[in-house]
Amino acid sequence: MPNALSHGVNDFNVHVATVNGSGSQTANTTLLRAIFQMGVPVSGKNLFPSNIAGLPTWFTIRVNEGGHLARETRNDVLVAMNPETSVPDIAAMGPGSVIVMNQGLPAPKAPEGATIHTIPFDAMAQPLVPDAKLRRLVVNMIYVGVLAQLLGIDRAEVERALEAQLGRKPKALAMNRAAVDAGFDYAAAHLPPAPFRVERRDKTAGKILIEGNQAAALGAMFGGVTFVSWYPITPSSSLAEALSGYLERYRRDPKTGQGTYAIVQAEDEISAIGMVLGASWAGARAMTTTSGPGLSLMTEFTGYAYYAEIPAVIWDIQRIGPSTGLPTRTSQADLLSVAFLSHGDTRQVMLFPSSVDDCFDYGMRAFDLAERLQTPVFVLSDLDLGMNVWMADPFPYPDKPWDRGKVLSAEDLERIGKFERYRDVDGDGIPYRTIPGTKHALAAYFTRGSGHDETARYTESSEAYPRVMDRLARKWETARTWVPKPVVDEVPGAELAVVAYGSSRWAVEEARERLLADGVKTSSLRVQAYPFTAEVEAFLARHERIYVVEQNRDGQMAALLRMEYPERGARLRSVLHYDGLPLAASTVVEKIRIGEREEVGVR
Amino acid sequence: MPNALSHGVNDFNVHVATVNGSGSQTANTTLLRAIFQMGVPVSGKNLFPSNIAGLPTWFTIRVNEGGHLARETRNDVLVAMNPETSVPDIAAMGPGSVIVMNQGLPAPKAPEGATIHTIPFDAMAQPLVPDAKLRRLVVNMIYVGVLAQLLGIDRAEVERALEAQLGRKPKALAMNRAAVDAGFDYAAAHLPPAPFRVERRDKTAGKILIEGNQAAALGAMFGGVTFVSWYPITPSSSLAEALSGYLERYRRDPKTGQGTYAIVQAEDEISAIGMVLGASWAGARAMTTTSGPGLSLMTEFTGYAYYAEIPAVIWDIQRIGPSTGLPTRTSQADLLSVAFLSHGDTRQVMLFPSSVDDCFDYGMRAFDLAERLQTPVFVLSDLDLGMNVWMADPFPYPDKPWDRGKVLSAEDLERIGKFERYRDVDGDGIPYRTIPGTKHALAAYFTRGSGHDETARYTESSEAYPRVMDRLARKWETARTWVPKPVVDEVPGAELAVVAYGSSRWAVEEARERLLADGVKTSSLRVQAYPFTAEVEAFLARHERIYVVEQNRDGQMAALLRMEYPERGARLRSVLHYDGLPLAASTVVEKIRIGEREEVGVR
Amino acid sequence: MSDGANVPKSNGGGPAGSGSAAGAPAVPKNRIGLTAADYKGSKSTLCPGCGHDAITGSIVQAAFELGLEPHRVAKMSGIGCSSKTPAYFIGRSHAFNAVHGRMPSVATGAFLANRELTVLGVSGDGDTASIGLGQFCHLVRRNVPVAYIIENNGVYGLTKGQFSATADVGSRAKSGAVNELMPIDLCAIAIQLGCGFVARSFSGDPKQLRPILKAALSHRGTAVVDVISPCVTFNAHEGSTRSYTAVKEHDAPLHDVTYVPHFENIEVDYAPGESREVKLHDGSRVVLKKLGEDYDPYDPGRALATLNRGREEGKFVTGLLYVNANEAALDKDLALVDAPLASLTLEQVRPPRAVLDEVMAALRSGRA
Amino acid sequence: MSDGANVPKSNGGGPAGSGSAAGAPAVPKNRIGLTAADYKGSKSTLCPGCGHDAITGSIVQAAFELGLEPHRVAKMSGIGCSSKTPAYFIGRSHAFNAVHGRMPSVATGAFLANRELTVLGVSGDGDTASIGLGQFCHLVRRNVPVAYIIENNGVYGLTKGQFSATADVGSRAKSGAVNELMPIDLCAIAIQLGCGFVARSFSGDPKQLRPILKAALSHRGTAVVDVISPCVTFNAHEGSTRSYTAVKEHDAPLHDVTYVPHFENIEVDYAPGESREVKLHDGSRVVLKKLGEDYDPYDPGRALATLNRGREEGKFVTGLLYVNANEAALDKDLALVDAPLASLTLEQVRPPRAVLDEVMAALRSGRA
Ligand SMILES: Cc1ncc(C[n+]2csc(CCOP(=O)(O)OP(=O)(O)O)c2C)c(N)n1
Ligand SMILES: Cc1ncc(C[n+]2csc(CCOP(=O)(O)OP(=O)(O)O)c2C)c(N)n1
Ligand code: SF4
Ligand code: SF4
Ligand SMILES: [Mg+2]
Ligand SMILES: [Mg+2]
Repeated sequence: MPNALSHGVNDFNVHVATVNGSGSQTANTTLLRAIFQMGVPVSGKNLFPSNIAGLPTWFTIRVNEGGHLARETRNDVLVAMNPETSVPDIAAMGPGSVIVMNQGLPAPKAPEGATIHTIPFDAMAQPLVPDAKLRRLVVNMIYVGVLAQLLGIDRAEVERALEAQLGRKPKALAMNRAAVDAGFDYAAAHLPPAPFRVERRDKTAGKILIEGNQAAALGAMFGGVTFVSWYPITPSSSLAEALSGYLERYRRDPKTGQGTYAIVQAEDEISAIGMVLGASWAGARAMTTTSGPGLSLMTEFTGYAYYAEIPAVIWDIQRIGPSTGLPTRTSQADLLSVAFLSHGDTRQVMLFPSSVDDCFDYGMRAFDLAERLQTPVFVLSDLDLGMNVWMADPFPYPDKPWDRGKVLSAEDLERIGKFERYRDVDGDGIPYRTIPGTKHALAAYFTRGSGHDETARYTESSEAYPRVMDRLARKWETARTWVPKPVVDEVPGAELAVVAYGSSRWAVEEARERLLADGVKTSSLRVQAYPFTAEVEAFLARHERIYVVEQNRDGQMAALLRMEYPERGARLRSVLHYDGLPLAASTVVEKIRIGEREEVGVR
Repeated sequence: MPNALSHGVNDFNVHVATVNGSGSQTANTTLLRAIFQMGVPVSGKNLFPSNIAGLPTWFTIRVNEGGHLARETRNDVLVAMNPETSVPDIAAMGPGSVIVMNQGLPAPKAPEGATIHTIPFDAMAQPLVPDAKLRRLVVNMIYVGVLAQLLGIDRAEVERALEAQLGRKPKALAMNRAAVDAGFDYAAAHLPPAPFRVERRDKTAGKILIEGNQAAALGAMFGGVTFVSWYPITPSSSLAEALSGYLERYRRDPKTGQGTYAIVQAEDEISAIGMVLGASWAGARAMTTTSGPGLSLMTEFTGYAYYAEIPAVIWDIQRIGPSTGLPTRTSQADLLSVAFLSHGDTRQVMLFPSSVDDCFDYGMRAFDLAERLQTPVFVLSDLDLGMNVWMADPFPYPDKPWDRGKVLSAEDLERIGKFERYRDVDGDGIPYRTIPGTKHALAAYFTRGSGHDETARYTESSEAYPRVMDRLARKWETARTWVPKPVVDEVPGAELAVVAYGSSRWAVEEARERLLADGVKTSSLRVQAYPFTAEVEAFLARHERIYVVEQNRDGQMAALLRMEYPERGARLRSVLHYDGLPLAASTVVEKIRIGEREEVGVR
Repeated sequence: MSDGANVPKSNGGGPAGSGSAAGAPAVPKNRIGLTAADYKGSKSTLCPGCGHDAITGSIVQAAFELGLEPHRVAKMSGIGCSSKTPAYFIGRSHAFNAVHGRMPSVATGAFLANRELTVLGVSGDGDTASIGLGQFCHLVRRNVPVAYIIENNGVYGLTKGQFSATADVGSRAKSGAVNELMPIDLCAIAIQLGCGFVARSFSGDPKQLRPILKAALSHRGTAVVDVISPCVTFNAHEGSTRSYTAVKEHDAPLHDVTYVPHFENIEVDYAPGESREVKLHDGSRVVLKKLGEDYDPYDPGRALATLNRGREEGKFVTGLLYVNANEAALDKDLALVDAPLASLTLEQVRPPRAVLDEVMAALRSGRA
Repeated sequence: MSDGANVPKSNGGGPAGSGSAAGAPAVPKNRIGLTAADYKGSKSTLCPGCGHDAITGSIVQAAFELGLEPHRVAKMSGIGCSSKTPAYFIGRSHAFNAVHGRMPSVATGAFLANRELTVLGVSGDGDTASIGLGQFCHLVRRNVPVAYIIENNGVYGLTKGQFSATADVGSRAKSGAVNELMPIDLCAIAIQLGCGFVARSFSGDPKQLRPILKAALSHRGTAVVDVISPCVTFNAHEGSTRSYTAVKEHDAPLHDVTYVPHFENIEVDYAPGESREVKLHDGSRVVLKKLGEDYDPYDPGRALATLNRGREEGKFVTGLLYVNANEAALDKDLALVDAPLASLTLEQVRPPRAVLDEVMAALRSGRA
């Protein structure tokens, strides 16, 4: 389905096909940033393999003045640098497209109506860099110059973007600058301008470009994290590594060399979550970050934490599962697993960030929630949100202090004269806790996953156990009122409603615009948390035909909604996408259209 | 609520309160077996602590001519031997009850209308056993004699039951026989017969008494298990240990000393399931058995098995969770966790045995299913079913050979000339596999959890992955037609329907009788497997008000039904029991009555 | 106070000394004014005669004599009969009974959150050598300051007597099964991993166990104390190598151990060449009096050889096997602030607005 | 065939020997008539120059020279760049790429299901020493016949260069971080756990690695081969202790290793006192030629001391560190039938009706 909105100026897609490990990252970032600096909204999707070097990789830059940042499947411009994929890559281009191809690559018959520019990148690089190894890296910078010239990207902005990245390595900078220039000059001399153009706007002024994992790391730092334990796994490692970098820089006293945090690379994810629980229990603000396989390994401990009521923040940067899966493919398929993580009657709190802003915000808020609720809080991001670069307004400095929940100090204990760890004093299901080291005779208690009564004493009583379970259910109801509410867009006269969450947000917003342009009005609900708040039910009650859009096979959010709201279950239809690539608006539009057609058939 | 059916003859409950580790097991078994030998149906519920010795423990013997074997909460006869619990134990007895109490125990005021017999057990034991340590054990045997005399249990049957247990230890037998006799004689001389009597019937002829775990072990042996790996955990250890005993006896050549099986006690549950997968992949019939915490640890591997399509049988003897939980309390709370075990779009097959017959049957059938479906099959038993003793007809010798599913031999490969591990040749979503060691050039393939295409080759293709996922969904639909169908009892004119599964069956059957006696007709559905078969949906469609009875807090079966059948979700009401003790009919009746009262209010 | 005597003595000079006035005998108090009873916990629910209860007694006494502040002690354990025991000692301390085999990670987190805590870990041989072996090794490798006590009975007590990975070759289970696999020697593994304090003792020898526990609690780093602790219910029958009598018989102590705390000025008089002295981080000392061969606890190769020879000879070599107080503990490696992380205020952990501005500027310009 | 030469020689006497007629040079075949190419797998997707690819090459050559039957080989691995390599060798064998760190359990199950399989395990240092340490130790303890190859680069290659638990103290990561923790020496741990075959080698020394691999594959029990294998992408910068040059420089071989298979009658001629010979289960032999000090591979204490001294001196001690072919392997311990369990028929594994009757009778009477 051709993209109706793609019209050439500030609205097109550039698809770059290279070899993994060939240094195309810098080239693509330079392009992206140069466009951004021209005031035009832009996003990048890195479609990379699970491999260190040698396999095919793609990077898609979407230029969209309208601010649509979701993936767009139709590519207008292709840069073909990888001999292994050039044939299918080129064949997939449509009429009107522009193809920049490295000379000597295998190529199919040119697609109808497409323009192919065959460029002697290697020959051009030869005089610039004598060293063959280095040359491979610099070749990519030449296509930056070529594209910039073709697409009308300002040479000064390209320079600036390059300098920002390589400014501290003058030699590399000079070499790369020469390559960019060679590209510019070649294109100016030999190629006609493309029908796709970047024109200056002012839609990015003051904005930032950031990956979700980086935003989450910043949020955690400003949220006052003091303990992190993690185990490397794609696509969550970059969160831990960004956090480590920020903490090293901003939370370590340059004079004493001492830090106000501990970060430990554990030996595996069982250990990572174990450390987090120990640290949190002992008073730290503690978190971990992982992805599917690691999440599975945390099952027993997080069930323990639910029952022993220990705060913990767990970021799950979802990737394709199950098991080792496809670590570089995005997914939203861990909801059901997390909701009931661990045997027994366990319910876990989930947050669904949909933007880098949310990542920053939840980076802080998840701690408050976990500590107030004394339970694990899972933040379900995904590879698309976490590892791709997104445009956003600068993050606001937190305007509230932290909230560490119901912790009793020695003074409190002295005043109250009584402490029962698991008593529901306030009727909200949430008891009070003390921290080891609290100097008071009443402070100590015994933490265990096994049966306990209100005073934290061991019991197998058939009365005490259901009391504990009922209080935990009460706490769950409290959580329902504390978690972020959904974002509702109620459109008068809308026949359809769309429910989405997480990174699907962007494709859905764009799809709704397209549907509206076709005369189909839709209301929408963006779920931000589980348990669902009252607003979710109210929305479902108001709408008859509801499409739940998600990036998994099993319709996991729809399943949770059906479980929770049996009266509304029959109103839900699933729009599912699970090929591992980020969701595009066209997929949403298409599947809703199919659904509507079937609907008509049914009626 | 008094039990309307309890009328004294062959219908009453004996509750024995002793100290854990004091050897009361033999005493209680003797009583139970003596009654059984008199032709009267009987069941025993062991309510024991998580402790090796010293803590209070109870054993309830239900005598029920009508064949109701579920737990009965109202006790008619109490044997109070534990000074730590005698006060509450006695206080809980109702009018008309008979209490046998050890002299010197603390006791409350006698409950109204109850008869208390204070018996000098210790003094009686003194002349029988000079050794003080041994005496503690023998004291319990005296109450056997006392009770037998009080309740009209035949002395010869008690003798026979005792001899069956201790026949191979003549000294112990003689001592215990003397104790029983002392009890008999004392009661005959000093106590009036109780209003509760055992009278000979012929309702147990040919029947057996067996624990569910033992039955499962037998099933596994006759199912041809060749590999077992497990890690000790209550209440599943007795399954592995029974299996080990049977295999040692019946599957090891007494001449060569060689066995046709391997059983390995692993270092933890991750390793246990890992070994099972390795063995199954290499051609063994492989199983493990565990409970909640172990199940949680198997999360990652079982997700892997779903995706790599490796058969495995996993018995989950459910106990109270989460985490370390209450290992000696029963539960049905692992359904949601197992259904979605492991991150990503994973769906696991579950069987729900409701009787020792099912345990035997599924002990075999689970292998066939797992191997035919090439996926893990979880058998969800529980502590009540697995570790309590149940009456049953003798198990029938299997009348069918095993079915090892789609395995290609070297000859098959030669004939077909082609092998693609993950190709859906038959349209049922189930591919063919080969076993390592198969001597054919086409046999080898590469097993991985990561992305693969039909030929088992690594791929990250966004087309191959959804193909795999869709085929797995197709396999799920096939599973739906292969798993055991539900047992339906459709009662003409019934206004209500009751859904149950697993060990809840017995309390539900009894509750339905009681309701019927009150004029309330009910239809019923016993779910035997997940995924649900077509019969489940049909049943839900036929009924307007459906009570789902289960032993958990969160209504887990109801949740699965709502997810699967959104159109019927609103018809389901939950009857929940989660105090860790086996479900009783009175609880079911009471909660359905409350539900019905509310229903009337609503209407 | 020294460990020569069995009766605890107070720090001296306090109101209630061992030499208090005649008449009502005053209850002895330690240097922070607590009595031994203050270090008790709730009543044990283990089998009468269980070795673990004897260890509990030694822990109570050691903690009392050291004058540990209960609120600064964190009791960590896994799952098993052994792991239940923290309920039975130092009732005024916080405790964390974790999941099976994963106590080391929890202890690591707890210590890093509050480096002022004295972390006392209690585990079993199943909990540590079977399911927990990986976490145990990594705790040792990180040198997390934890006094890690293994109550080693060669079986899984709580699940009724299956073999653990420390069961001796040829040992017979109550069920009749014979163990064919070589036992894992946790002390040897710890030494090989560079652990700075490794000892083995016997629950039935409080005179040796108590000073070792005190020394372990004074060592700033992982201190592994493997205590052979008979399971009277499941590993005390014929064929058991770990019954009380079997252990008593094969116990081969390397030396007599005396602990001298930093807060007492006691001379332990042994003839030169008769003893060795080991200095601990807090200034306390351990005096090892020769028994038979001279044993150098600073030599890891010697320690390994001694253990392996002991195993071959069917002996339980007990004593302070290896010590090395020179390795930095994990909190030093991580360069933590002095104050416990748990005590930091929001101001200390939320960077100022300027930092956010700086980061935002970089993200705007793309400059790292 | 002996390993003196680099070029593989055929079993001799076959149709295509190394001494085949002049003209078109025949491709050498091994004793089962396969060529080296038959032992290859698909094209590697690792970084050019990765040490793991060199090990793959040695595995191919070793399997070829041993004349392994591909259908009897099971290739097991965990997760990591190293664990991907089974795709790159012996393409005609079944392979199982398990979850991270848990290959040992899968290998154990696979072997017990079919004791006729030659189980070849490939893992990384992260996969084995970090997440997998517990399973690794228990595999060794059970003496499961697996040739367990660790492709050890001190980092997590696949996740982009974080330290693993075998990283050397003071080693600098590409990110700049410095490792403070002591490396886990998997060979030393294996020896301490009683492993009957422990060797260390270097991916860059195929002359040493190949005979060691062949010997490991001939040992009936767990054979641990720790191969230092440089990660050219994440551990070959300044500050790396595991770059090709760094390892080359610090490689300290104990001896020259020659493997003599049971199916060849080759005399290796060394002057007496110059070499030692090790006999393996299948009748093949390893000849160790002295280099410098005489080294006794039967002495575990010596092996541990040598390894620990090497570490202190910053050396990689390579060679056959320890061997002991006397321990029974797991299948013997379990007394399995001779035929693979996987091959048993229903008749062999379903007891007859009489057995069920007997059991039912006992359950009826309550008689055990
Ligand atoms: C994950 C998990 N698996 C199994 C169990 C069951 N379990 C409880 S204690 C125990 C073994 C304890 O042995 P050990 O550590 O030696 O302690 P002991 O009872 O001998 O003191 C096991 C297997 C559990 N609680 N959790
Ligand atoms: C449970 C789990 N955690 C984390 C990962 C991510 N992961 C993949 S490979 C790897 C480390 C591999 O390191 P190593 O074994 O040394 O192999 P190398 O790549 O260095 O050869 C990690 C952490 C995973 N796949 N599964
Ligand atoms: S079972 Fe053994 S370890 Fe457990 S309490 Fe009893 S004696 Fe102690
Ligand atoms: S990242 Fe390192 S280990 Fe992985 S393939 Fe590249 S060089 Fe080899
Ligand atoms: Mg033990
Ligand atoms: Mg590595």
